Amino acid sequence: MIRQIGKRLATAIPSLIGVVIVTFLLTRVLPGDTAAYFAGPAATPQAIAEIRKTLGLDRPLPEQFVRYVADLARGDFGNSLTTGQPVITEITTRLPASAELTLAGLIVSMLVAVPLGVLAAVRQGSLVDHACRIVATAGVSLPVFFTGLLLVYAFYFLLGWAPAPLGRLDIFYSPPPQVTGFFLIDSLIARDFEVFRAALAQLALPALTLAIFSLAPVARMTRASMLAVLASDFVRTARASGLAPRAVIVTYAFRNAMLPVVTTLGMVFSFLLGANVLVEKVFAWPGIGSYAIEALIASDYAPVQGFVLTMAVLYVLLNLSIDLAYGVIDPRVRIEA
Amino acid sequence: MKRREFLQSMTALAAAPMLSAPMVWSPARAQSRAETLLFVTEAGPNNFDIHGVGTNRPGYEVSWNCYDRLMSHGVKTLADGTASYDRDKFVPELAEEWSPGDMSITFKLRRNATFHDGTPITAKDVKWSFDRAVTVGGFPTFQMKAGSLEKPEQFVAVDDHTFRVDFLRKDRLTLPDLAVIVPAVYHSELVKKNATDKDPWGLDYTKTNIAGGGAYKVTRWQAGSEVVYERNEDWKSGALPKIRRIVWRIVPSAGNRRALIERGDADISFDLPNKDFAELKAAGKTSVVSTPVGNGILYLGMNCKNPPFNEVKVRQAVAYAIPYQKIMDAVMFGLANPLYGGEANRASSLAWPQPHGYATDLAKAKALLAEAGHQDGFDTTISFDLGSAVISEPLCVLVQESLAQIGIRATISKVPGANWRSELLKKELPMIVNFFSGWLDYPEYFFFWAYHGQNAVFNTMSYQDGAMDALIDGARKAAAEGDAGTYATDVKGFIDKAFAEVPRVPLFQPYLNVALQKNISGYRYWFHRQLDYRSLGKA
Amino acid sequence: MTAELALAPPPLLEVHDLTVEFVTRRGTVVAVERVALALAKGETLGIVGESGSGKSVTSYAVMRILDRAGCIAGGTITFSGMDVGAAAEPLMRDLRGREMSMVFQNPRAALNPIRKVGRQIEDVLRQHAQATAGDAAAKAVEMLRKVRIARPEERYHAYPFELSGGMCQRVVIALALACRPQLLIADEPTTGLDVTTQKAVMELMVELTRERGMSTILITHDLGLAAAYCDRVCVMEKGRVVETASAADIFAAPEHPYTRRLMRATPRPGVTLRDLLPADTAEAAAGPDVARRAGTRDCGALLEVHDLVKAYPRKGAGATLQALFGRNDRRADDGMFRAVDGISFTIGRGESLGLVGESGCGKSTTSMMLMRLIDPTSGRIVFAGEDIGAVPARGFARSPLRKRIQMVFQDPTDSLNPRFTAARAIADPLLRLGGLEGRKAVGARCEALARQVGLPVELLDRFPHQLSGGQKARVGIARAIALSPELVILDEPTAALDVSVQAIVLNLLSDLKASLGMSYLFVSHDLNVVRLLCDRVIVMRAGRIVEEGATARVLSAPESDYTRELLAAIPHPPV
Amino acid sequence: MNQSARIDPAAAIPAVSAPAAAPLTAPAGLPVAAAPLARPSIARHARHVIAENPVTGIAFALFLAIAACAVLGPAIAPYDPLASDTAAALQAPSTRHWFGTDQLGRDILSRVMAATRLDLGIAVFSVALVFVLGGLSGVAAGFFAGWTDRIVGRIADTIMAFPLFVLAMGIVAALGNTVTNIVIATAIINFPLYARVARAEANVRREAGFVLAARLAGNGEARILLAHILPNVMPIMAVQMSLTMGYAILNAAGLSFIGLGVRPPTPEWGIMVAEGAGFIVSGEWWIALFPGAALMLAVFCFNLLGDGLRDILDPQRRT
Repeated sequence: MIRQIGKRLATAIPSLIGVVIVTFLLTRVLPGDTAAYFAGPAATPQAIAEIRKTLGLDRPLPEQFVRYVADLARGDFGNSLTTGQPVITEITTRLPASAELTLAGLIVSMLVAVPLGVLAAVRQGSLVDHACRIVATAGVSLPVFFTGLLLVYAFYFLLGWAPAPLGRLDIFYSPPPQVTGFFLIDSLIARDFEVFRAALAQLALPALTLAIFSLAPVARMTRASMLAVLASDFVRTARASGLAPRAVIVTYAFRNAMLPVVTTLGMVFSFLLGANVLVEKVFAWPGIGSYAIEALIASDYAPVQGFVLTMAVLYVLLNLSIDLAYGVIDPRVRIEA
Repeated sequence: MKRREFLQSMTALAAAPMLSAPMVWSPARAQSRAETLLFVTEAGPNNFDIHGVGTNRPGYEVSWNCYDRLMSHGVKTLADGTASYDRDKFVPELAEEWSPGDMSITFKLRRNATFHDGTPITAKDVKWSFDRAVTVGGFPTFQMKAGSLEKPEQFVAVDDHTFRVDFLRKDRLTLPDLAVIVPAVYHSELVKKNATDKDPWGLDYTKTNIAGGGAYKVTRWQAGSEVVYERNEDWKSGALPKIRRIVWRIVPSAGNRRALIERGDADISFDLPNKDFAELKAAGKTSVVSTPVGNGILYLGMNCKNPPFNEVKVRQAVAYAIPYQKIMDAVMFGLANPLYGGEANRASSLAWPQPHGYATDLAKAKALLAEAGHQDGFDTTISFDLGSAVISEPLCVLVQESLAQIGIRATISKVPGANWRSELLKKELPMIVNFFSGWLDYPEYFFFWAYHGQNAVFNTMSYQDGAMDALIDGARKAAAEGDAGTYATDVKGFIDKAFAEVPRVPLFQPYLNVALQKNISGYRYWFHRQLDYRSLGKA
Repeated sequence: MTAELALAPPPLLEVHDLTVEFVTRRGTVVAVERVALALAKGETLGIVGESGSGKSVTSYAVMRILDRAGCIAGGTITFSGMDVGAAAEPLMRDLRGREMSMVFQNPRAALNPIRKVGRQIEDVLRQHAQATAGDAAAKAVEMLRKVRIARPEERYHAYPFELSGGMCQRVVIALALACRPQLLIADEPTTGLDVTTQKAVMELMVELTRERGMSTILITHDLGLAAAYCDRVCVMEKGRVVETASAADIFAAPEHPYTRRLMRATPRPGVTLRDLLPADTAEAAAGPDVARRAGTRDCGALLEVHDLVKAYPRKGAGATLQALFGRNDRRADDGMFRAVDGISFTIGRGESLGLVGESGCGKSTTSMMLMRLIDPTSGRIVFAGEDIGAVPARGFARSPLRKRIQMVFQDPTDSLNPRFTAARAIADPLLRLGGLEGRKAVGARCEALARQVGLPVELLDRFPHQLSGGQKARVGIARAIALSPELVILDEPTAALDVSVQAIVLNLLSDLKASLGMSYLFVSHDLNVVRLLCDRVIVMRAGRIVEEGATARVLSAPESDYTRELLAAIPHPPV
Repeated sequence: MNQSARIDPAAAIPAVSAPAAAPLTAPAGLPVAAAPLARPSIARHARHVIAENPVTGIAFALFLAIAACAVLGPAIAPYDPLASDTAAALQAPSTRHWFGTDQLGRDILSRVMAATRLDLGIAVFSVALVFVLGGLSGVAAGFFAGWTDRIVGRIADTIMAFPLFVLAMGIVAALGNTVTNIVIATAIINFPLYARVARAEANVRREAGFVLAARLAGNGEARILLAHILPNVMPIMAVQMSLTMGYAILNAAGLSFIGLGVRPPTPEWGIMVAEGAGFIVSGEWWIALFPGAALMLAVFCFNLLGDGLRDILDPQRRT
């Protein structure tokens, strides 16, 4: 097993290096002149030049890159000029918010899309099949920010079921003591069920928005792989030996069908991370996505680089865990690796 | 969970998070709700220190409420009954009293005033703070220079509780400049303790920490999402504010901000788009205060350095081609003072801003264009700051459409925040839509920044004209010496010249719109266009 | 035409007037029409027919596991007195596995790949309440021992991909017999297996069903198998039962013309190629039976192979290769698995050499090396005097020798590009190496080739999926001889074809060799087919040649006991 | 999906070849009693699948409508999409303005129709670009394996590791928000998806029989890739293309929402939804609803078309 992890990480190293280089170039190509931006409205040209020197932007690109990589090695992601905080603290405070939102979205999406896919496959060609397909496709057909705004308008503004879209927690609850950074888990650890319920209520709408947006890929993949497995020989053997339909569908067909679905989770996760950036803007969620957008628009390099690198590491870790999960479900992979 | 039930349970589980029970207030929560004020805006502070590098306008608000100044402005009620700061009346804050001399002014400090950590405030702190303001460079130093406060030698700490400012020259703006945000009083010992040789003035420390003695303290800050203040219980520089705890939440989506104020979850919604204000005002569920922005103008600037806008006739043609009324209706929703369509294209009074004589007249515009030799028109671009897109974008679309009718083919370019400042510095953009307001509400102060040949960054059109400079400098000198006669002729002179040569076409004096719940009282409009918490009350 | 049964005890299973229809793209299709058959207790009935004859569909109908598109349109199926055709699904579910069960063709695919084999047997046992949670495991191990799987306790925890084909089939049989059903239906149980494994599995099945007095239905396309293991045989053609009789009668005196043609077309010892063809065409065939001409025109060896070796690294590829082809322990030095372990032989001009061996013996690897599609690890290949082994496989496409060695592939469907019409497929070599200018010349050559291989010219612009197995095989052959090569390697060319079509294609190949003077290397696992076509034969086992010599001599008096074992394992109808 | 060699009962069509007398060497070929299998052209088969599966039928009709609207859009729009009329600003849908008017009084119906051409253009061009970039490199990686495979794999991973949307934003912010840059950004984002699918399909067919036969016929590796492998991979890629066309438009809409979208005043669904979003709470729901509905219909149609295409082009189904 360790060897498998080692091998998997080895393949991830080049892509991480690729990410570091591309982010560095991307941020350097951004048109905005950070020095001018931070010199303030009334700055004179020489004040700007002076700021550019302090930021070290005047030195040649390769030198800047070497300094950047050296900083990275020391875990110093540099300081965000917009918020003045060191980027590493910004990321550590904001990452749990985004992670909690994306994971909640993913879980809700899985809990809805997988049964939809299974149902569509088991009753292929029937009305249920078409209905599942239409519902899943409709979800992905709207831009995520629009779905978000519609949900806020309906559930908060008109019906009042959902709480105000004011971020992770209502202003009258103090966040639970920091353990994992996930409010839901921390509040459970602290046995503060009122905060748990408040945090869950705040999380409901944004997570639902993300889930609706990612229904289609998961449902379509589940349906396709379920159809393939149901047509396979061993399902026919199971039927021929008189196993109950639920055993055939769940124990035999479903577990095999989940294999390809698990592999696409990596794709869906990075798909959600992209969409999450917009959802954070709509729901004023103090996540890492909206932080990166502001930094990108303000041409503030450090947070953008920090954000992208964290996402890359997160993506590699997620792929690793998916491979391990795959190994658990499918013995063939475990033996051969 | 038996595998058999696996399938049904999945669909049940999916429904759980959606039915979030509506919140029930526990008694403890309800009581603290009454003492807490929640307000929402589009953007948050990036720095708590007014002297900081690149501090944005929300940052000014934190400094204004958490630091003290020697003196502040009194209150006056405007025609529509709303309260505003009084430009001409000064009230004591840290200084109990002051006596202006011929070339100096001496302040008597409160004896019992302390910083947040309890150390008493002395003249030494004031001296250090003023020295910091004039040497740290960038915007604060410029602002001090505008009131002829330029050298540390001018500031003398006579004794622990007396502080004297010596004038370099007589300047009417000196006194008001002492009441703006920049000359705040810092806890010099605390800042020096956290300063480093690379950062002698401790700018890094004060960026995220309050080293002052103002009415409020910051207890929690998450950049880009939330700031929480607590009242400074032993604040002596004025009446103790009524509200104990203030929560400032950043909600980027205007739609959500509107929903929050309408459903009563937010006490104040600051700076909502005009349309929402117009409708909230009509609905009457919340109280809405709209105050014209003192000394502030939304204008269309043209680059006077490069052709074709270096020719006056071309600029005048543009002035006649702008669809003013269409913009007032569809973009400003009536929430602005029109600065166009005056009887004559000349100054009618000393007040600024005031309307110019141009109005929408496409025929005259076409004729002027032909006279300038551009009968078949030309191509150009209109640029604006992405941050102000809510107003600037529709405005540019209307201007583009009407300019097209006289042959000027303009493309619209949205410039993101960071690039906008660097573009303004380069002064290359042919045509821009922008907004500028001076803190000190005097015409010569506005013209000194926007029209003077020194070509400051605010002179976005890089308009340089010797005669204009003479008039502006003359007016400033006359104001300083109190010579009302020359002052009036010079002010009228430079206003007429600005209208005639129209390097920038003033469009509107926009309003600062604030929506408050009915039970919120004590809102006052301030020159810095930010919220002053100290006067607020919650029934 | 149902045979009347003597007054025997009521049959266990009686199918009367059964019609099964399928809803497909082009309207409903009748797969099985008015089939009637009966099966007494303890009897073994063989159902024989070519692909598409509806033999599998009948068994599916009996078990009521037709897929969504199929339905029983008419007739009745009674099983020990119960009308199974109309039974409710829950009742049928109880019957399946407990009263009647089934064994399928592709053993490895018939088992759940990610579930231990022991657990899969337990599932059936517990479903039919034959075991409780406690003793299920023990009963499963007991079943594994019954089907003679070594170390059953250990193999209980194995996964299907860890077992050989034969062993997987034993597990499927254990699965089927776990609840001691009365009826076992075996649908082509041994088709994918080696001859020796096939013998072992069939004997196991017969022994277990006899021991428990079960009745069995064996569905196969192999007449020899049916003859060897069934009491009665019924022959099906295009969805109808054409003849039912006892095994002995049906082979001794087949009544229905189709049965007769089927018998004739099955390759068996002591018969010539011409004999395989249906009676009326045999006489019309002009010219002597060239294949049998004794001796070869020995004017020098066309191809010489010296000490050819092909080795794969053991880890990874090696391991899976071994797992796939059963546990033969290969003398592995330096961690390399030697698929071909030093073989030498020659092929004379105009000679037809047979290469025989069970799967995994290295015969396909050898043919790939001779074709220069893969590079040998060591050893020399000399073709018409030139050492072609030295030319790397990648660059061989450009060598002038390319067009002189061609190949006919085993699976015609896989070897034709699905998006090329038959004409385009045949023309591909002509366009590249044929040196023909202009579309018309190529078109004319294609039509000539089509006629030569007996492919109707109007089928030339059809896509592969619109052609039958036989027609696709002909396109493959036409493509191979397009450049009139001197050596053609035939890799089991008729393995995927029905017996009757196989007879025609084999005759076609033999005539082409005679008329074009080519030499063949005929690779096959079917000794009967090799006997008909090859002058000399080589028997390979585990990468080495165990026997070589003239076909007649080797197949009648084999020297190595492995060849003897092979010959003995081949079931063939009573001569 | 293991291709079980056994005859699948569903496809048990009576085999065509009936062994008949075959005069061996005589030129007359084997008279095969072939059922009159008219060449089932792709169109007839496609019609059949559509008839059988109504959802795909609807999707097809929808696609034709959108394409027509893209071509005729500006011509048949009732008003000039750019003409503002502040007097008639923010009017609810009425007989004069079916979809109502926006903040500047422009007719939303005309803008939605005019926007079809731009949005369809963005979708088609970005998908075509990514097909060429991702598809070809993926097929090459799958077929040649070895170094090509590793390089393409790493590039795909690097792009995958990027949070997709931030990558698009970065590209558009860096190169300016022209339509071409939006197309390029969308193409780059979808590169890994295409590369992965193409690589898998090519890899499966790398050692197929017809590839070996092509080598025997003297085809070089490159020719085999282009003439043999690519045509077989095309149908699967076509399905992928229709699925990602939907995402291309959504991406453009997302960029508009944060201000990096197409230049004003050109009508584009994404921008119109982004602008309209601000007006929902204040009651002018139609400004965002109609462009949103158009966007939804288009993406909806592309996705369903993708599934439909899969049925039409899936070799198994074409019996």
